[in-house]
Amino acid sequence: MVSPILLIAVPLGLAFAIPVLGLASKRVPRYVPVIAMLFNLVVSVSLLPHALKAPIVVRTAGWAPPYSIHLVAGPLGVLLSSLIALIGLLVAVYGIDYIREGAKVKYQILYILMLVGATGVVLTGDIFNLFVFFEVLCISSYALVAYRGDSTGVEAGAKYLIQGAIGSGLVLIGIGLVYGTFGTLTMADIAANVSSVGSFRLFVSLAFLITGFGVEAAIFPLNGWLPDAHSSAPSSISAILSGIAIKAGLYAIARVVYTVYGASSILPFLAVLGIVTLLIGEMCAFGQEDIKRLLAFSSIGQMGLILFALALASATGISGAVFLIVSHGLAKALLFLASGYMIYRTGSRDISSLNGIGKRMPIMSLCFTVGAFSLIGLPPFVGFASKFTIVRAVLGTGSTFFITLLAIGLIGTVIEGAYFLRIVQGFYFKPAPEDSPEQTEGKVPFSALVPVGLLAVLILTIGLFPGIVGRVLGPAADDLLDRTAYVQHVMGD
Amino acid sequence: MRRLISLLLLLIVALGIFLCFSGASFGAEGASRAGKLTEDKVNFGRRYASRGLEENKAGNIVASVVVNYRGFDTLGEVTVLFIAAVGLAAILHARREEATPSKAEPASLIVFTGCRFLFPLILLLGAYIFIHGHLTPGGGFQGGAVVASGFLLIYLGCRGRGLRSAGVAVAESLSGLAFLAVALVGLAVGGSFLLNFLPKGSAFALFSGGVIPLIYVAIGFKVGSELGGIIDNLSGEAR
Amino acid sequence: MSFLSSYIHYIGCFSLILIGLYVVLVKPNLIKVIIGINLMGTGVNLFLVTVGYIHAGTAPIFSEAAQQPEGMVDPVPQALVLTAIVIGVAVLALALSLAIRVYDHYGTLDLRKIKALRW
Amino acid sequence: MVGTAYSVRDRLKGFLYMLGISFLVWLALTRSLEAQEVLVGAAICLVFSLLLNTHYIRLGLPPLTVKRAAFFAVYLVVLLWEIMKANLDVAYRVVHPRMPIKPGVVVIKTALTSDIAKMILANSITLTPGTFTLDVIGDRLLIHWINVKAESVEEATDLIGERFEKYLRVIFQ
Repeated sequence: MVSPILLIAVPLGLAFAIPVLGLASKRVPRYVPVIAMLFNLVVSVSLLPHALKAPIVVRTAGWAPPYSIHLVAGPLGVLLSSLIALIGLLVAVYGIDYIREGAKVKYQILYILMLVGATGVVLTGDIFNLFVFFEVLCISSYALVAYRGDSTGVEAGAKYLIQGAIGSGLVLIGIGLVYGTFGTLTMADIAANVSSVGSFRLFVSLAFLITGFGVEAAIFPLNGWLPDAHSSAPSSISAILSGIAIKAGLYAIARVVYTVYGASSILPFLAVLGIVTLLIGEMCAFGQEDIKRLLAFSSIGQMGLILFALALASATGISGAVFLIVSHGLAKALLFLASGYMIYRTGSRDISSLNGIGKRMPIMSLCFTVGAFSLIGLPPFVGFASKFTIVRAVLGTGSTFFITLLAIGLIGTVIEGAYFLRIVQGFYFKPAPEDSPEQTEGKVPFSALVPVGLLAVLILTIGLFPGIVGRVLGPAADDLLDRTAYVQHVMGD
Repeated sequence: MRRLISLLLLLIVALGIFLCFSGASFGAEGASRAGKLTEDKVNFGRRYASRGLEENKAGNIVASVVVNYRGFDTLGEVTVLFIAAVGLAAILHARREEATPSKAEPASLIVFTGCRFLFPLILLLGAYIFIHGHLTPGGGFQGGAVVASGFLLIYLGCRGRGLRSAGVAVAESLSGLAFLAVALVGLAVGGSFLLNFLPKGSAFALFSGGVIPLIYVAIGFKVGSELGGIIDNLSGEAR
Repeated sequence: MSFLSSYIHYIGCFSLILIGLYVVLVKPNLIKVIIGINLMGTGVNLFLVTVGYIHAGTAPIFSEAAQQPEGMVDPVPQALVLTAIVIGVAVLALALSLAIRVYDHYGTLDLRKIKALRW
Repeated sequence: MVGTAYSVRDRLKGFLYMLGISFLVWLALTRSLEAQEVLVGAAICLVFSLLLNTHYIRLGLPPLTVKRAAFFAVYLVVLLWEIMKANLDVAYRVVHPRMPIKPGVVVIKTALTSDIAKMILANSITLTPGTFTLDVIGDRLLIHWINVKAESVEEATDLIGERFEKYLRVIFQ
C-alpha cells in the first residue's frame, strides 16, 4: 500500500519543479499537471479498497496522532480525493491546448497547487492543517481567477479575495477558540472531549467555523463572489472551482459539524439555509443571459441541495449528498469545459449566440446536453441516481419539516430544468444568428474532445450502473456520521 | 444604512464573543487547567514544552513545533507563499508586457555605496538567523524575510539592478524540493513523513536538532527568493 | 474589574478584529479594504498568541539545560501564528497586485465605481 | 555590470575585504568561539565572498596596511568625540532661551576620490548633530547646517569636513 501522504507530496514536488523545468523547455510544464493528477488518480483508486476496510491513519514526524499532524484517509476522504484527481486529470488534459494567453507556466503551477490544497482538505485530520490546505486552495484560486489580468477577471478576483480573506480570518478565530478550550487541534481529540465543555462557547466557535468555511462553500448570504469568480475565470478553472473547490468548503463544514462537534441541533437551520441557497441560485440562474454566469448560479443552487442533504443526518441522506457531490462535480466540469470551446467558437458568452451550435459543434453540444440533463436529474444519467437517493432519504426520515423543505426545493429543480432545456433547445432547434463570425480559433483540438467525451461517458455509465460508486457511498456516510469509530481509529485505543 | 447594518452585525459578533468568554476557563491560563499545566494529556502545547528538548534536542521549542511536530503545516505555509509569488507574477505578467521601460533616477552616491557595502552583510544576518533557528528566536521565515529586505535595499539603492529572475526561480524550486526531499527521506527511512531521522546531537550546539536546521535553511532560501521575487514583481519595471 | 484585568488582552485583540471588519464592510476604497483585512488578520494573530499566554511566562526557548519548562508560554499558538502571518502576507501581496491591476483597468480604486460585473 | 572586467588584484582585494568584514560580523553575531560555529561561519563567509565580491570591488577600498588600520582606529575615537561634542552643542542651542540657530545649506569640497571614503565622510558629517549631508555630487558635498558660521566653500570645508577628512585622506589615499 502506498502512503496517502504521497497524494500531497508528489504533486507538490512536481509543482515546485515546474519553474526549473520551464527554464529547460517551454513545452514540458503543460504536461506536468497531467502527470501529477494521473499519479494521484492511480494512488487514490488503489487506496480505496484499503480505506473501505478501515481508515488509514498516517502520522507525520513519527509522533502518535494527538501530538502531530496526521492524515485520515477514510472512505469519504479517498473517494473525494479520487474525484479531485479524476476531474483534475481531465481538466488538465483539456488545459494543454485551452490555455493560450497570460503566464502559461504559472497557470500550470497554480493549477496543481489548487488541487493539492483540495486533496489536503479532504485528507487531513487536524483542524489547523485543514485551514492551511484550505488557504492553499483558496489563494491559488484567487490567483487563477485573475491570472489573465483582464478587467473582469481582476475585479472578480478582488471580490473573491476580500470575501475569502474575511472567511479565513473567521475560521482562524474559531480555531483559536477551539484550541483555547481543548488545548488540542486534532479533530478526533476534540471530538472525544467535546461534550465536556459548556455549550455556548462551542456554539460560538462552531458559528465562526461554519461562517468561514461557508464563504468558500457559497452558502446563501455568503455567495456574492461566486458568480463573478466562476464566470470570469478561464473555463478550465471554472470547471475546477465549481466541480471541486466549493465542495471542499462544504466538506469542511460537514466534517466540523458531524465529526468534530456532533452538533445535531443546528442541522435544521442548515437544511433551511440549503433550501434557500438552492432557490436563490436557481432563480438567479434563470434570468442569466451569460452562459458561464448561468452555470455559476446553477452551482450555487446545487450546493444548496447538497447542504440540505447533508443536514438530513441519516446515512442515506449523506450518501445522497456525497453522490450529488460526485455527480455535480462531473456534470459541472463537463458543462464548463464544453462551453469553453463554444465561447471560443462563437466569440461571445451570450446564450443567444449559442443558438444553432448543435450543427457546428455536434460533439461538444451533445456532451453539453448530457451534462445538462444529468444536472436536471433526468434518467438515465448520474444526476438522477443522486437526486433520487436524496428524495428517498427525505421520505425515509418521515419528518414533515424535511418533506416540506424538499417540496419547496423541487421548485428549484423545475426552474433548473426550464433554463437548461431552453439552452439545449436553442442548440438544436433555433437557427444560428446571421451575423455570427466564424472563428477559426474555435477548432476543437483532440486534447479537449477526449476529456469532455470521457466525462459524458462517465456520467452515462455511472448513471446506468450506480453501483460503481454506490459501494463506497455507505461507508463514506458512516465515515462522517460515526464519531466514536473515527475517534477510535485515529487515537488508537 | 450600510454603516448601520454593519455596526449591528459587529455588535452581534461582539456580544457573542463576550458571552463566550464570560463562561468557563479559557486558554493556557484557564483557571481550571492551571493546576494541570504539566500534565501532557491536557494540552499538547505543554507536552512540547516539557518534552520537546529531550525529543528533538533543539533549544527553540517553537522551531521544534514548526518544523517537526507541525512540520506539515509549514510545508503548506511554504506552499502558500509560493502561490502568492507565482500568482502575483501571473497577475502582473500582462502589465509587464504593456509597460514601457522607464528611466530610473539613480540614487545618491551615499545611498548607492551604502547599499553595496551593507547588502552582503544583510544577507549574512539573514543566514545567521535561519541557521540558528533551532537555537535562538527566529528561523527560516524570519531569516528569509531579512534576506528579502537585502534585495529590497538593492532595489531602492541600485535602481535597475534587479534580481535575475531565472536565478530566483531556480533557488525557489530547489529549496522547495530540498524541503520535500528531506521529508520524503524520513518517509523512506522510518516510514513517517518529516521524520527527524538524523542523529540529533547534543542540545544547544549548532549541529543539533537533526533535520530541523536543514529544513530551516531550505525554508530560508525559499522565503528569501520568494519575497525577493515579489518585491521584484511589485517594483513594476519592464524588463 | 477583575474581568477587565484578566481579559484585557482578549478585549484588545477582538477590538482590533472588529475594527478591521468594520473597515472592510463600510469603506469603499479597495486599499482601505485591504488595510481592514490586515487589521483583522493582526487581531486574529494577537488572539492566537494570547490563547497560549500564561501570566509572566517566558519564551519557549531553552538556552541552557537547567531551565524549567513550567514558566514557558504554550509554543503551539506561536507556531500557528507564524503560519497565519505567512498566509496573511501571501494574501496581502496578492491583494495588492490585484489592486494594481484594478487601477490599471478602471482608473479608480473606489469599489462603488467598479461595476463591470453585477448580478 | 557583471561583464565589466576587473583586474585579478582588484578581485582579490574585494574578496579578502569582504571575507574579513563578514567574518568579523559573524563572530559578533554568534558571540561564540566554538569550533562548529566558527567553521560554519567561515564556510558561509567564504561562499558569500566568492559570490558577491563585485559589490566590494567597486567601493574603492585601499590596500590594508598597519598604518591605515591604526588611523582608522584613531578615526573612530575622533568620530565618537566629535559626536559627543556636537550633541552637547545642539542640546545647548535647544535649551538656550533665544535658540541661537541660523539654519542654511552650504557646499563643501573634498579631496577624497573613492566612493567608500566619500560615503564615510558624508555619514560622519550626518552623524554629528547640527550638520546633515543632503547629497554628494562629484567632489562637492551639499550640507544642511543648523548654525551656518561660514558661507564660502573653503571656510565651510575647514569647519565641517576637515576634522574628519585629514584622517580619511591618510586611510584612503
